[in-house]
Formats: sequence, C-alpha cells, structure tokens
Amino acid sequence: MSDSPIALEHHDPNLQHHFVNAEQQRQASSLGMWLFLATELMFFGGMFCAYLIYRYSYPVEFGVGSRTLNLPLGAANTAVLICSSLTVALAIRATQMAKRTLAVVLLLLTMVFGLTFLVIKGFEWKEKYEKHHIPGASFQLSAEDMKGVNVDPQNMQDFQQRTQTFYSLYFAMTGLHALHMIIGVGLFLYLTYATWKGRYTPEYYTPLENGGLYWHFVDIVWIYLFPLLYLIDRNLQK
Amino acid sequence: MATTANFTAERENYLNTEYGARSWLLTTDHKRIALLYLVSITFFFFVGGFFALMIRLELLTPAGDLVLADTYNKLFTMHGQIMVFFFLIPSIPATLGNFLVPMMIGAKDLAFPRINLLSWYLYIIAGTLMMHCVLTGGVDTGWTFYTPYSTAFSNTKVIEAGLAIFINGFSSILTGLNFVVTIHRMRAPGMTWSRLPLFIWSTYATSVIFLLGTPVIAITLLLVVFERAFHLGIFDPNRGGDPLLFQHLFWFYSHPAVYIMILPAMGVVSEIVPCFSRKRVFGYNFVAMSSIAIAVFGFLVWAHHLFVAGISLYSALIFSALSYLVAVPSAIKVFNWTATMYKGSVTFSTPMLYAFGFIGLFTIGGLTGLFLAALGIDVHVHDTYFVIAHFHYIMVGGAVMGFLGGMHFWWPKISGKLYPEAWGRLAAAIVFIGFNLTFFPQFILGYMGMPRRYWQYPPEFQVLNVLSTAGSTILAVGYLLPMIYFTWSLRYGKPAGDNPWGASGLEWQTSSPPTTFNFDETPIVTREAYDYENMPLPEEVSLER
Amino acid sequence: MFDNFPLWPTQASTYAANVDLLYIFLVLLSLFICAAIFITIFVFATKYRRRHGRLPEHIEGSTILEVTWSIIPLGIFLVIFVWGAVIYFQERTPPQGATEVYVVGKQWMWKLQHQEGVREINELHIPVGHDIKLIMTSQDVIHSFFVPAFRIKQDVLPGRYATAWFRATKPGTYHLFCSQYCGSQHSGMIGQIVVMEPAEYQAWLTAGGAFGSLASNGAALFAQLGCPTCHQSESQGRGPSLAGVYGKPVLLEDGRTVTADENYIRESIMSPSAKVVSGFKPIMPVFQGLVNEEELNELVAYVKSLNQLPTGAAGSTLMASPGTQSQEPKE
Amino acid sequence: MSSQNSEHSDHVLPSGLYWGIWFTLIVLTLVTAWVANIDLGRLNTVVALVIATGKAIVVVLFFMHVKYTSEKLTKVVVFSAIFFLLILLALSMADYATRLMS
Repeated sequence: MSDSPIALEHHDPNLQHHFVNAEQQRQASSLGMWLFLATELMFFGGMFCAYLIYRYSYPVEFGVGSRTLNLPLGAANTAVLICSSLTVALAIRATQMAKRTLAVVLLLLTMVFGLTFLVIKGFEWKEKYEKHHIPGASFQLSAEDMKGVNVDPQNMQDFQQRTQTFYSLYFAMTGLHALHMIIGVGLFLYLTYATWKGRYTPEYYTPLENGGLYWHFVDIVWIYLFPLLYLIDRNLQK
Repeated sequence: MATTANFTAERENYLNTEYGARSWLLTTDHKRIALLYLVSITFFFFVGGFFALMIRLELLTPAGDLVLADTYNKLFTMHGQIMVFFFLIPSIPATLGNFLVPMMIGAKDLAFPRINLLSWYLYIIAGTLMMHCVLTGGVDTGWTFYTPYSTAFSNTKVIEAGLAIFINGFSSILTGLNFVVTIHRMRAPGMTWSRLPLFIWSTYATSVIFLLGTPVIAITLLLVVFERAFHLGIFDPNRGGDPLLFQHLFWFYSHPAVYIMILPAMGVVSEIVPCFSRKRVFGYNFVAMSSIAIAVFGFLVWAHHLFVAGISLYSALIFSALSYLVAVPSAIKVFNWTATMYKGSVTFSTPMLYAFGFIGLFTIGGLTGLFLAALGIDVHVHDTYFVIAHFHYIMVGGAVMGFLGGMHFWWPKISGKLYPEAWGRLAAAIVFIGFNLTFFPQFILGYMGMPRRYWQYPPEFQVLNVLSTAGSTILAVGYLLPMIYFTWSLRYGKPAGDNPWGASGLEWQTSSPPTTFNFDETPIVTREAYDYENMPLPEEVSLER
Repeated sequence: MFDNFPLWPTQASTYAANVDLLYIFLVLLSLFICAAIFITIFVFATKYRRRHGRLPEHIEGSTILEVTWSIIPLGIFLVIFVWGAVIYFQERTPPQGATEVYVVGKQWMWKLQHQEGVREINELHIPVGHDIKLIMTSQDVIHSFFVPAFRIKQDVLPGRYATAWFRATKPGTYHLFCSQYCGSQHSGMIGQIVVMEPAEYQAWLTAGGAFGSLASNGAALFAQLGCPTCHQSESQGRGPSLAGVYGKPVLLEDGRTVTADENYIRESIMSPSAKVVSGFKPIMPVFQGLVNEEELNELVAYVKSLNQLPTGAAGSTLMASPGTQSQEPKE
Repeated sequence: MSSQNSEHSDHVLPSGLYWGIWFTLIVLTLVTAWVANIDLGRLNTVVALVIATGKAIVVVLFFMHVKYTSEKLTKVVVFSAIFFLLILLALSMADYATRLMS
C-alpha cells in the first residue's frame, strides 16, 4: 500500500491515471474480484438456504427427485469442470512464464470444456422435459421414479407438489449456474483474444487472473451442487 | 479569502472543464457521477413523495373516497419501493459518498471509475423499468413482495417491479465494491485507518452490507419472478413451498438495508457535529467501531420482523435478544455526539440544525425500536402504524435529515456557491416540525390498533390521521424549499471559498468546486481527523451573525 | 368529540394489562432518556455556543464513560428482553381445556366456526372469562388475525394451522382486523368480536346465532358460493354491494326502477341477467339448479339481514361514514 | 520493491502441483459418487458434504492461489463471506429446526 511510486511505471500503458503505481492497481483489481466473488457466494447462498430448509422439511421427496437425476452425466460434468479449472490454472501459469501459445491453447481448451458442460447440461434438461419432471401442470412422477417409496394415494398430490419443490430448486440452481458458465465462456472468449494479441505479460495479467478466479468460483458452486442435487439417498435405489 | 473567492468561478474545476451532454453521460469522474445520481434520486424522491401525499390525502377521512382500493394499494407499494430502493439506499452513498470518498482519503478517483459509471447506468435502467411499471399499471404487493400474494394472487406487474429492484441491486453492489476497494487501496500517504473521517468509516460499513446483503435480495426476488413466470414452486404453499422462507430471505437483506440508510447519515452527523462545535469528536474509536458493529450485528436480527408470522418460539427469543445488541452501538453514537459539544464552541448553522434534528429524531426512532424488539409488545404493534412511525423516524427523520444536513454542509464544495443561510435555517425548522406532526400521531394510532396499509379505517382514528396529513403538507414544503434555493444559489449564490466552515477534512483543502483530479498534488496526511483545536475559525460563519 | 378521539385502546383480555404495563414502562423510560439527551444537548449547545475569546477545549474521549454508557443500556435492554419474552411465552402457550374456535381467512373475510357447529362470518361471539383458542388457516394468501383490545395478533398462513389464544375480561364489541396485507379489500377484511356474559352467550348459542339460523346459514352459503368475490361491501366489486339494498328502489341498466323485494333478490340469483343494476355488466353466473329452495331462502334471508346494521356480516359497515353508503359504482 | 511484493514473479507454481490437484479432485469425485450408493444412513449426507468441502478447499487454496498469496485481505474476504453465509444458513435453519418443539 505504502509503496513509493516508481517513475517508470507512469509510462506503463496498462496503468490507469488515478492509480499511483501498477502494484496499487493490481491489488485494487484483485480485491475487487474477491469482493465480487463474496457477493456471488451470498447470491448462491440464498438458494442454498432454500435448499437446506426444504431438504430438511421434505427428505423423502428430495430423495425421490434426486434419484431421477442422471448420475453418470452429473459426475461426468463434475469431471469436465475440474478439467477446465486445471486448464485455467495452467493457462495462467503459462502466461506467468511468458508462453503465449501454450496459454492460448489452454484457454481454448477451457472454453471447450465449458461448452461441453453446457451441452451435457442441455441433454439432462431435455431428459427432464421428456420425463415430465418440469414443475407445472404437466408434472408427473412415474412408477419407476417412485420405486422404493410408499405414499398413501391420498397424499400423493401433496407429495408430488413437494417433489416439485425439489425440481424447482434444481432448475433454479443449475439454471443460474449454467448462466454463470455462459458468462464465463463469454469472458474467456475475450481473455483468449487478448492473450493471443499478447496483451498479458508476466508483469501484467490481472484480467486473466481475475477471470480465472471467477471460473474457479463457478466450479466450486458445481462441486457443491453435484452431491446436494444428485447424491441424495442413492443407496435406496436398489 | 474573499478575494480568492471572487476568482473561483474562473478557476478550472470539474464543472467547467468540459460541457455538453456527452461529457456528463460518459464521464468517469466520481464527482460528476455523484451529480448524475443527485439529479436522479431527487427525481425519485419527488415521485415517491407525491405517492406519500396521495396516501395521506386518502387517509384524511375514514372512508375510502379519494382513490379506489386497488389504486391505494399501488400507491403505498410504489411509495415504498421507490423510496427504499430508488431513493434511500442510493441517497447518501451514491451522491455524497461518491463525491466525498475519494476526496476525503486523498485519492484522485474511486478505484474503478468505469464501474462507477456502470452502476449509475444500472440504476437508470432499473429506474426506467420501475417508472415504466408505475406508468403502465403499477404493482400492488406492498414493498415487501410477500408470497404467495406476490407470486400467485396479485394481477399487477410484479415481475417488472421485481426485475427493476433486481437490477438496482447490482448498482448497489458495484457502488459498495468500489468504496471498499477504494478505502482499502487508495488512501493517501499518512491516511491511516485511525485518521479516517468517520463518514468514511460509516460508508465502509454500509458498503459491507451492500456486498453481503444485496445479493440475497437479488436472488430472492429473482426466485419470486421465476415462481410467477415459470410456475416454479419455491415460496407458494400450493406448490409445495413455504412463504416464511421468503420472509427469512427477504429480511436477511431488508433489515440490514435499514442500516444502509442510517449509517451514512450517522457518518454525515459525525462530520457536522465536530465542525460546528470546533472540537475533535468525542471517543473517535468508539464511534468508528460502532459503525462496524452496527453493520455486523445488523445481519443477526432479521427475524424480528417475523415474530407473529409463525416462526418457532425459540428462534423468536434468539432474534429478540440479538436485536437489542444493535441498540448498543447506536446508543454509543448518540452519547458521543452529545459529548462532543461539551466545552466546544457551538454555532447553529443550517447543517448543525439538521444534525440536531437527526439526533433528536433518531433517538425517538431508536427508542421505539426497543418497543418493537420486545416480543410481547411487538405482537400488538406489529403491522400497525406504530411500525410505520418507527421506521419513518429512522428512515426519514434519520436518513433524510442526514442527507439534507450533508447536502447543506457540502453544497459549497459541490457547487462552489453558498445557499442563503436564513432560508436554510427556516427549511430545517419546517422539516423538523412537519416531520413530527406527520409521524408522531402515528405512534398513538399504532398502539390504538390501526393496521398499516388500510385504505379505510374506523372513524375513531380520524383525528390523529388528520393531524398526520396536515403535517405531511408542511413536510412537503420543507422538502421543496432546499431544492428551490439550492438551484437559485447555483446562479445567484455568493461564491463559497474553499473552506467556508473552516472544516478539517481533506475535501476542504482543495478548491471549491474541486478540480477534476481533486488535488493538484497528492496530499500527505500528518494530522488526526477533526483536528479543530489547531484550525483557525472561519470568517464567513462569524460574519453571518 | 372525544368519543372519536380515544388515545388508549380498550383492555379486554387478561393479556392486555401485561402488555400495557410493559408499554407504559417503555414509554416512561423513553421519555426519561429523551429528556436526558435533549436537555443535555440544549445545555451544551447554549452554554458552549460560540463566543469571542473563548476557545474550545481539547478532549479526546473517555473509555470509562464509553464503557458505562454501553453497559448500562445493555443491562436495561436485558430487562426489557426478558419482560417482553415472558409476555410472549404466555401468549404462545394456550392453556389446557380452552374452547376451540376454527378460523379460516380468505380474501376478504373471516369465517369462524364454533365447536358447537355455529358458523359466523366476520363476527365472533364468545363468553367472557373463558379461554378461547383459535385454530386458524387461510385459503389463499397470508392474513393476520388482530384484535387490538386483546393485544393479540397472529399471521394466518395457507397450508398450515396457526394458533392464538385469549381470555376476554370485559363484555363488549371489539374490532377484528386483518393486519397482513392481503389484496384489494385488505382494509375491508374486518369484523368484530362480541364478548358476552356466559348466560347471554348460551342463549345466543341455542338460538343458533344472533339473527336466527336462516340468515347466518345464508351468510355461510353466500360465502361458500363465492358471491363476495363480486358483491363486496363497498361497491368496489364487479357486482353491486348488497348492504342495505333490501326494500330500496334499484335503478336498472335499461333505465327502469324496481324495488328490491324478496322476489327481485330471488330472481337475481336464479336468472341474474333479467334485471341488471345500472352500471354493472351482466356477468353473474346463473344459480338455478345450483342452490335448492331452502338454500335460496337462506340466501334471501341473508341479503335481507344486511339491512339490520350494524350486523357487520357483509364487511366494513363499521368503517363507512354516512356519506359513503351510496350505491354508485366508483369510477 | 514492488516486484518483490508482487505475486506475479515469485509464485509460479510447478505444473506437477496443478496436475496433482486435478488428480485429487477427480478421485474425490469418483469417491463421492461411489460412497453415495452405500447405505450409511444419515452419514451419507455428511460424507458427501465433507468431500465437497475438501474439494472446494483444495480449489480455493491451490487453483485460486489463496495459500500462496501475501495478501491477508483476500483471506479476510473469503472468511467473512463464508461466515455471513453460515449466519444466513444457521439462523434461518434455527427457526425450522425448532418449530416442532413448540
């Protein structure tokens, strides 16, 4: 903070006029990004709060809903996101070491992984639609969905409604997560272009670093969504 | 001093370097953005104020005879939404905060000037959407959007209003983010944390609430929009949801939001009182830390809005107890402001009158908060006019008094002109009298049992309602006056000079109006804040008498 | 004049006195604190106002003072908390053996049912000195059952039961308000609690309600058929208000005027489009075949009973001042 | 002076570390999916959350460089965000968990 300004850095094209030096500018950006992630955490936190309370209130319904989700696809998506996080981290490392081509390749890979995730997610949603698992008038639970759970036919309507709460949260949470992924891919489109143009150097790569932080954050949200949505009472399936 | 002041108009400053709409709409200068905000929030203040007057006029008689019931419901809903989200929350932070934060800490601008402009545009987009909603039918859910009424029963424009407030939330978040980063990273050499002006401390605390609270209301309203638009079942009991969950999530933000409104006003008062007492603020550390304490404790008390809503007995006990914790730092502030005047040299200039008004009204508002936090009493007065009176004492008596006090205090810096002091004092007196006449009767009404949001009411409540309506017209005059003489002073006001109050802050050491980058050279701070013992008395103020 | 200007709500339940005592304590405490602060500010501001030749003193602050004025308020707050909590605890724990009354809130009326089977709308008759437990739910949005004279209030949520209890201490008629905003006619969702001497109450109960079973059954039927959706008390609805209409001349849409006698009411129920009231559209559904004769009689009796104000059965008769009883539809 | 403070030049982590983290995360994903099929009663949820938290911590510390940052403020931000999230979850859950008691 109290670094003395270095005369040379006033000519740095990346230094904005109102900062004293590049270090101050970088620290400001980094803090800004972390604060933004803190707000993102609270944003998803509202939904996690809803999830927690409904899962506590309707444990059986959530189990039924969870078991209808496609576990292999969910697990595959988790792996895809982890891979994309790795490529982001490696891309930043490559930039730190001034390996521009490697960085561009890794960033492209990141976007490919990101898009793969979205495509798989799309297939999952399509499957939900075909199975009438979208909340609303056409919502229906088949006998297969209800396997291993006995519900008094009298209570079936209430049961279906509460199960819809699971799907409502599922779509809200995965939908907003996917939206973050789309924004992330857009962000990386720009970052890849800027890297390719050689705008980031081992001395200045703050935007890339911040983009990486965002991407990892979105990854972490999925790391929680996966067990919370896909892995409830799986053992009752057999 | 007087001779230099004559030349201020010709000196280069942030107002005269560039002209034209483009230079304003694409500016990244925090001072110009502050003025953009000032104009926009003033607009919304008068829109919301108009709705308030309509509400008061309807309540002049017990029968619902001025407007239809549905219209009345829209009036109080949009009064609340506009005043809370489009006036009070951005009021002091986005105008005075934007203008002063960089200057007070000796920086050239906020850390992210373009993001600052973006947050104004987000505010304008949200505001336009809100006005579109108002003009094409409005919304009638109450500003609280309680489900399932908002998601399944209301047939008004809930989605539009919800999205407007959702977008506005991002504006708040970005403003808060900018402030926190600026205060951490951009302080001038020597500006240590213990030398920060108290306005900065309170703005910092406010920004923390912006960052941690606003995302929760954003997602909550988004879920309401989803539930209404896509028939998801999250809060509607007919679709498996729980309306109390909505209330939890809503108040997790909306209670701290009260502190978003009051903390900056407290910061303003903490600047005004030492200046017009010519004394260091009493107990600087305690006043600074109480701002942080209010921000943190503010997050622990939200369910005291739910005591009769059906939450468990035990959590009601917890939240009632926690609610009293917030009262302690608030009390500390009031005591310290009072003690600051002890053995000082007090003048009754307009900003000081507003500060007195703030302390008085905030004390009453805070004390009636103790009533509401007491479980047994809350059961009776919850959702009655007692609550209305209480939070208007905090939000209008507190936040708006603080805003007006701050506007009068910093107007010479913002515009370079002096407003007519006599008119200023008159307006402050009118606001104070009008306010008390409007809202004090509502405490009695509330304890009598008059519920809020009532379009018509039993005749025995009429006398108090008439008093309240009478007060509201006086209050309206009091609010119009400053707008008139501020505008007047822009052209005809006497040049203010750099430091008309002889105040100690860094913002007073630059010219009035300041240059685009605030300081010709980055200042180096060597003194404590409020070092009034070593400051000469200002000439202007002593000439005034 | 002062009949219209009371400053204190009636105390009519065992709970009310406790609440008022804490309230008075808090009012006195607030007055004391306000006086202390305001007088101190006034004294400081005048005694230390700016004078020539007197400089302010340098004072940093005082930790001892700060701690004192933090701890003392905290102690006082603790007392208020415990006091308030005790009252709340009492309010939230209904005594054993309380008489149960079922309450259903809907847009925009209260439906109440006694254990004995008597049903009431927007009105609850109860004996003085008995514990009454309300078991409440809502059909649509959140409402709130609020009786200021008893100092009780409880939100009524759809999809679950909420409870409240009270013991009335004073015979009389008290306001019942809905205090949670619930839509257009939120302020019309009011009624009254009639507290009676036990003997009087027994008489009322055996008579099947104060106005004879016919009218009150009709009232229930009126609600059950959804009539109040349109026929609201303040002529805000899609249909004309029925309060006080019986026996009065009615201007029709085609310009004729008829007297609203039993036959007109009956005809309006069975074939509504025959004689439509001026200013309204013929949108009322036909009830022929939906109600039998007995029910029809009950409905007619109910509409007639709306003339005997202030029964309050149709809603907000309490509120309307004489000038607003007009039957003109509002613009 | 400033270049020494900077994370830029002095924290280029070995790529083997990143691959190791990646391997750990993949293994933990497989483990959590596998464990879910075993009946542990209520422990299933606990195990799933512990594994998820473990994965999240690894990502934050290594991929997001929090372990290596010289900046205390980053850690403060991370902790306070988690703290306030837990307040939201804990205090609202406190209501639901005690409703049946009264």
